[in-house]
Amino acid sequence: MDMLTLILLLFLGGAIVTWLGNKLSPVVGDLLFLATIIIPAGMFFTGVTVGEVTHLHALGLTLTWGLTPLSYLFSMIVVGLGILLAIYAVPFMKGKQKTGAFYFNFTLSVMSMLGILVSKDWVSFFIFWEIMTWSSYLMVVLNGKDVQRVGIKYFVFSAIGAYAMLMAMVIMNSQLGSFLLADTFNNFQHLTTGNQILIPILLLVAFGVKSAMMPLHVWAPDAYSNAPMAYTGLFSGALSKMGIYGMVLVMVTMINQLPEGTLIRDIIAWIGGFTAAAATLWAITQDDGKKLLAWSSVGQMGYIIVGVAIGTPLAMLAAMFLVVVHAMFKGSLFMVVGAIEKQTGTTNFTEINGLIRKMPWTFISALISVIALAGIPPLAGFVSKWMLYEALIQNNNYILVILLFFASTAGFLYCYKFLHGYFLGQEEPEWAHVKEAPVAMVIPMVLLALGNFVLGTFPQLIFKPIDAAMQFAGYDATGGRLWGESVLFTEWGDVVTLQPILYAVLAVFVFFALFLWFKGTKGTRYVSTKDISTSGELPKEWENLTFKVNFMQPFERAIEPFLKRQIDKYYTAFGNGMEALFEFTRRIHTGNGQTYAIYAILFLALLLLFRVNLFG
Amino acid sequence: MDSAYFQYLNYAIYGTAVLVMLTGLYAALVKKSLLKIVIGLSIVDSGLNLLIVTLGYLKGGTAPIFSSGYNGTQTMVDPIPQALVLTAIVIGFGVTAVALSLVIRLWRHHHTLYIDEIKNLKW
Amino acid sequence: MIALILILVLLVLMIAASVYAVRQKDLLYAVIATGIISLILSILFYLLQAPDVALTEAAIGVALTTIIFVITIRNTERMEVENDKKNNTKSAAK
Amino acid sequence: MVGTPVLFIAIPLLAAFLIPLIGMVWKESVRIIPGLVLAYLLVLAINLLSYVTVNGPIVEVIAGWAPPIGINLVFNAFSGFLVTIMVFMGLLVWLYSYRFKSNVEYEAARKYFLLLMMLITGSVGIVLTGDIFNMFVFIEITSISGYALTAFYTGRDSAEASFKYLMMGSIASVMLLLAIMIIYSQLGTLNMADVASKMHLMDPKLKAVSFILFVIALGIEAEVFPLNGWAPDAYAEAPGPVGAAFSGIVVKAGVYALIRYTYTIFDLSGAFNLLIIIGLITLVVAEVAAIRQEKLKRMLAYSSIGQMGLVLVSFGIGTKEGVFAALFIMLNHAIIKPLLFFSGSYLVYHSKKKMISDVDGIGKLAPLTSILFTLGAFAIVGLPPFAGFWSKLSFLMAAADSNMLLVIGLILSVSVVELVYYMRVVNRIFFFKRTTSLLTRRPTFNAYVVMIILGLMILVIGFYPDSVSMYLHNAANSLFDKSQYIHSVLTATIQ
Amino acid sequence: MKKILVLLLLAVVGFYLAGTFFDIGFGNSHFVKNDAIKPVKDIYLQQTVQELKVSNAVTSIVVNFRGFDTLGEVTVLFLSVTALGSILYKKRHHVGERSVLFSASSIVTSGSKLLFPAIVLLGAYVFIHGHLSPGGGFQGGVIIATGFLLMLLAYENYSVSHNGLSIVESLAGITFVGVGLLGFMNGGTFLQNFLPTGELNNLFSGGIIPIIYIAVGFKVAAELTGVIYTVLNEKGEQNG
Repeated sequence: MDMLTLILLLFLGGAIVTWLGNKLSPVVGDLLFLATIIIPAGMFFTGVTVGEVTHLHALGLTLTWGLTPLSYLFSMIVVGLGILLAIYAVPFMKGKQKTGAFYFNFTLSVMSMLGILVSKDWVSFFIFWEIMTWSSYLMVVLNGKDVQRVGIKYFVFSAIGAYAMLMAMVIMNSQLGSFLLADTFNNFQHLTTGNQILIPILLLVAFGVKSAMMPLHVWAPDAYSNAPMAYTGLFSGALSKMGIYGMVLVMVTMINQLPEGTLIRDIIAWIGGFTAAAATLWAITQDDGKKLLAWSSVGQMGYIIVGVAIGTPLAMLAAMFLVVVHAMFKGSLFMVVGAIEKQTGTTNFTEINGLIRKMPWTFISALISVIALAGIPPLAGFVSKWMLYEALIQNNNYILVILLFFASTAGFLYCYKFLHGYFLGQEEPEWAHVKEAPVAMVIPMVLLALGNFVLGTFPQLIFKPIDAAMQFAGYDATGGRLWGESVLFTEWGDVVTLQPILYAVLAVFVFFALFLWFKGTKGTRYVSTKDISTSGELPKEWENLTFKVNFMQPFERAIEPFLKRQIDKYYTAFGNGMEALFEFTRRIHTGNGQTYAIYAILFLALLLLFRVNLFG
Repeated sequence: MDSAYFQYLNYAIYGTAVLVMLTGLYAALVKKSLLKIVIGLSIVDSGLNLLIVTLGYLKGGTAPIFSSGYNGTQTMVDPIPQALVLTAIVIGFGVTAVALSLVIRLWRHHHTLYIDEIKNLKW
Repeated sequence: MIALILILVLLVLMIAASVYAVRQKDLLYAVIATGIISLILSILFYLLQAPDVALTEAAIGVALTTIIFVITIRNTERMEVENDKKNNTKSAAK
Repeated sequence: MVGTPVLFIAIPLLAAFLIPLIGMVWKESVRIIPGLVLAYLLVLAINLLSYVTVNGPIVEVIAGWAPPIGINLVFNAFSGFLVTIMVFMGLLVWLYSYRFKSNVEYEAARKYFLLLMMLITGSVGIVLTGDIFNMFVFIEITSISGYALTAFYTGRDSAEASFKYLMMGSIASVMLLLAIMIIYSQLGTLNMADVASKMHLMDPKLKAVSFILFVIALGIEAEVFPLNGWAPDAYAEAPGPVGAAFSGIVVKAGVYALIRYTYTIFDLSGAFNLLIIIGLITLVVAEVAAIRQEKLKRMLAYSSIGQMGLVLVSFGIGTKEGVFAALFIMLNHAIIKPLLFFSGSYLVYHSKKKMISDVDGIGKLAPLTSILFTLGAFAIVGLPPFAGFWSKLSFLMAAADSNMLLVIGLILSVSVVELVYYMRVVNRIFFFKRTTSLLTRRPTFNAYVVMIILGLMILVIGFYPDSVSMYLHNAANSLFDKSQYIHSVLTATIQ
Repeated sequence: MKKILVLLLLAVVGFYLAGTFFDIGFGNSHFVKNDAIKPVKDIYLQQTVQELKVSNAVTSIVVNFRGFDTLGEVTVLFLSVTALGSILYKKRHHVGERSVLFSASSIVTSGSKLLFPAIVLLGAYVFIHGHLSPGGGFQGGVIIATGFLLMLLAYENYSVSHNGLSIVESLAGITFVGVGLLGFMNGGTFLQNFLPTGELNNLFSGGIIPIIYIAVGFKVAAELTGVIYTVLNEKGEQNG
């Protein structure tokens, strides 16, 4: 048995063993879980080399597995995030319900994502895609909060995507006689014109669902915020990237061969831009940290989609970079929210204040990641966004640049809201008991945050894999020409222009820290935030009078017409309409036996009448 | 009987059989009483049996019995449909008995044979 | 010739009996009409050179089917209900 | 070769006649003997199937008159495959219902197991027989046992369901006899192979009429849409194991008959389009009705009807791949749907109205049963890596090869609906708060055994589909090879 | 409204069915004209005399050529008895208390007592001579059953033992299948004749056919009696 199969089987068996062991005793479950994630991951890093290929046979089909440079990039994200979140998850899930199910689905998700990345034919691609779907679905509904709405919404959209992919792949198989990704991509011209339009659209729908592209994004915010925080990091960090992976494949192969390619690219790019902008606006209006982060991940996906869709070398580079970086900072941010939820029991801004002193490490990682998210130098987000703008300008998409720039500027608002909401402000007595999160939860998030810092300063650390990936994707990346196209980098990997920024920002930080240290909080006077007796009213205790209620009220009033029109409503209306139609249809079976007999005679009469048309 | 009449008989017998079947079917489809429905079904069976036996009849054929008065010449009617009808009659009786027992059961529970009131299972 | 006329008469009778059985509100009479149908049927079978079938039809159709129908009617109700005026009586019975 | 096909009919009948005698002296025998018989039949079926795969179909002559004179039984790769499934499922159903209801009186137990055995025997006979009228007799045997089993519980609704089933069933038998007699009057024979070989001599008008009558009659057995009003009631009101037997065994027999007439006996080109049309209508209406159900077993019943519609569509494609896919779907459905019925009827065991809402949060109380139900649900909607996926994939490939894009799109969108209602139930089982105060009944040991066997089969087929593909291929080929069927029957002699 | 629809449908169906059978024609089966078709019935008729030495062709078909159908048929009756039992099953049997159709006068009772043996004898004769003359197992069995029906109607507390009935029908059924299996054992096929077929129009002729038909006769008699008895014992609540 070769390495890949062994690794996947280890994940699979480990999932089941973990589930059983957790039934035995929680400690055993935890240990087994860590072992299940870390051992195959280590084997993956050490044992698997790019290019080796495995063949399996089923029903006369050949399943081909192997690692390409492109998928290697993504698989690094998956495995890295997987390990860190696994370490984080053990204390997070302690004392919670359904721990065994959590471990099971977590492992299966990691397994299926690796499977997607290594599969070289559509059948195994689809198999792992579906395993990923249902394992993540079980995660989404795990906490039992309005599962029928959120969970079913997620599953329906995923199913639509998956079945679109299934249809595309069977059509390709019947036309081209092969399920291999490579064959279907290379022989794409041999398809009929109709299929040449149909298949990319189907595939884009399939991948657009997973990557939360408008208007297929409605599942994402609810699903992200409903899943356990220890999983959401993986969910938005790695799992949604599978959509991006597929989209990259489609873009660089099929769309390139289409005469209408540029049109499709523009459409997708605009959709991505809108996704970014709208999701940012939504994120601003959220009062719950989970929801805020969820919307912001949708927005970030929008950026990546724009990059992928534009598809110039620089844009693709920016997209790839953002993929890696987004995994890092969004992972750590979700971990932060998870830690806060674990320690305080709520994630609502209006209830929590000033955890800065209580949870300093959490605060630091949150700070760094938020800065990265906002795209402020010297952190990694800045690099990617800069390159994206640059690529757009080179491509003369000025309007799109303006849109994205508006989006990221508005992004500052929710970034600030996030920081302020949890950490700043003065602390309430009810949070006096709050402690810093356990070490096992702190370390992964801090590591990820520092990762942002490092990548922002020394991007060349991940140039090599990205370079290989893009070379595989058909871009000429010899001698770092891609990087040369950006003014940020003079030539291959050397990042001189970034270090002054780094020093400057560091200086600002140090100064700020010293200021806090010396001036500190002396002279500030503490009043209860709920004391408005000065205005002569006595508050009732159930009124939440924190100033964070309606934090951004004027802004929200400004964008109200936009908020009113949310796509979710239309989908819901459609769903209800369908259910009503179904309800009407099933009344055909009136409980009366005679009616059924009449149906039979009716059917007979019809067949007899149309005998000639049927049988000639 | 000479063949002129056979044309009439052709229409008469087949027509009657089909008509009887349709009458029974009408009862089964329209009448509201469960018993009436069962009666209709048994009438359909009668018509069907007539149809089948008629199909087996041969012009001038004798009964398919090689009795002592049988010289090898005269033609016999087709015995197979008769055998099939034999089976069909017995099976029909069994089904009718089951149907009637079901009617009794339904009466026991509903105290009516009005079929529109026996619609607990719907949709 | 005689056989022909006999057959025609029997057919007419058969149709009449079936129509009567369907239209008759009193189920007992309807059942008897079905018995008559079976009787005519067995005679027809005999005329159609099928003595075995005639015997079976006579025995089963005329005797047994009729009798179990009668027993069932005895156990349930004799008159056919055409509209659900039985609703209230049913609720009374329950 | 050990034994011959006729034993599939003779042994159960002998046992059925013996049971009352033995039951007088040894009461437990009425439960045990049917099980022994079914076990023996399973062994027989496996032996014969392996024999057939090596050296060609077995044609058994009965009463010493070689076809087309006498009646004959045909055990080829196709019918043998189905018979093996049926007998296997029958054995599982017997094992499951061995102590399904505690404190059942002797009389009731005797009748139940007797009728169950005859139900399975009738279905097997439908599949095995090579004679049109004989098939009618077996259909009647199956139907009467079906009526009785549907009305087995002494509640009021079971009798109602059974009466509906009986009305449709008697209409079906009338149509069937009419069609048989039309064919006989034209071709002078009742043997399937003989009829098939002489079919070209038949007047096309009469041919079409008789085929239409066959479609109506067998469509009622195979639960084709406008004719399947009885099915949900019967499934829902019959005892749980019987519902499983209906969806796992009886429907298969009906579909087999329909397919046998379409493929082998008649040579009508339009028949395949008809199959596709009615299959699609059946599928859509059934799934659409299933999503709005409040009762668990009704939902399962509608979903099983929908699967049968899918099978008909797949047969209607008319290519060898289509037949392969259809058989694969039938196999999976025969494995999965009984699992759903078995576990489901324990999930709602103590509730009176068997509502879906009664399973809320039962996952904690009855974990193993719930997980098995979930496994079945995932498998039937075709999620990999479970059994249902491969059949769905092979069906889609077959449909795409004869590029029916609209059919593919329709079926995929319908299976989204299917997914929704199964997932709703799974959510209720695991992620809802327990609202009702109903007790849960712990399944008996043999029920556990049965359900776990089925679950393992789902996993095995899911991970290693080649384990069954050979039999499916042989079956598909033997259904397609019409001339070989006719030849093998008409040249049959007394072994 | 519904009636009109149904009448319309029935008109369509009837039109096509009647047309079909008018085409087939009466008194001359279609296949007789077509030479390419060699109808099976000719072989049956000729083999009936030559091989089986049975004078009643219908009997030979029902019992031998298509004996398998007959086996299924008696199974159907057997099943319908069982079905009746399980459908009308009640926890508490009130035996003897039976729905009385009419209170029989002494003439009827004594007359039926006289008639009963005659009827049973007639039935026995019919199914013993099934292979010679019209009639056979079914007819004889039905006649015997009518005899029991007569007794059941005449005497309110005349009861038939369930066990007796089930023993009889079981033995008869076992005989049928057993004879079939015997033919199977003797190197032949299921239900194949393995006895010497005597002379035509002779009581002891036709090999296994009389045996099977007698078994069928007993079985049918027992089953039909069982049906009537079960339905009679079902005393439903009278109306009002």
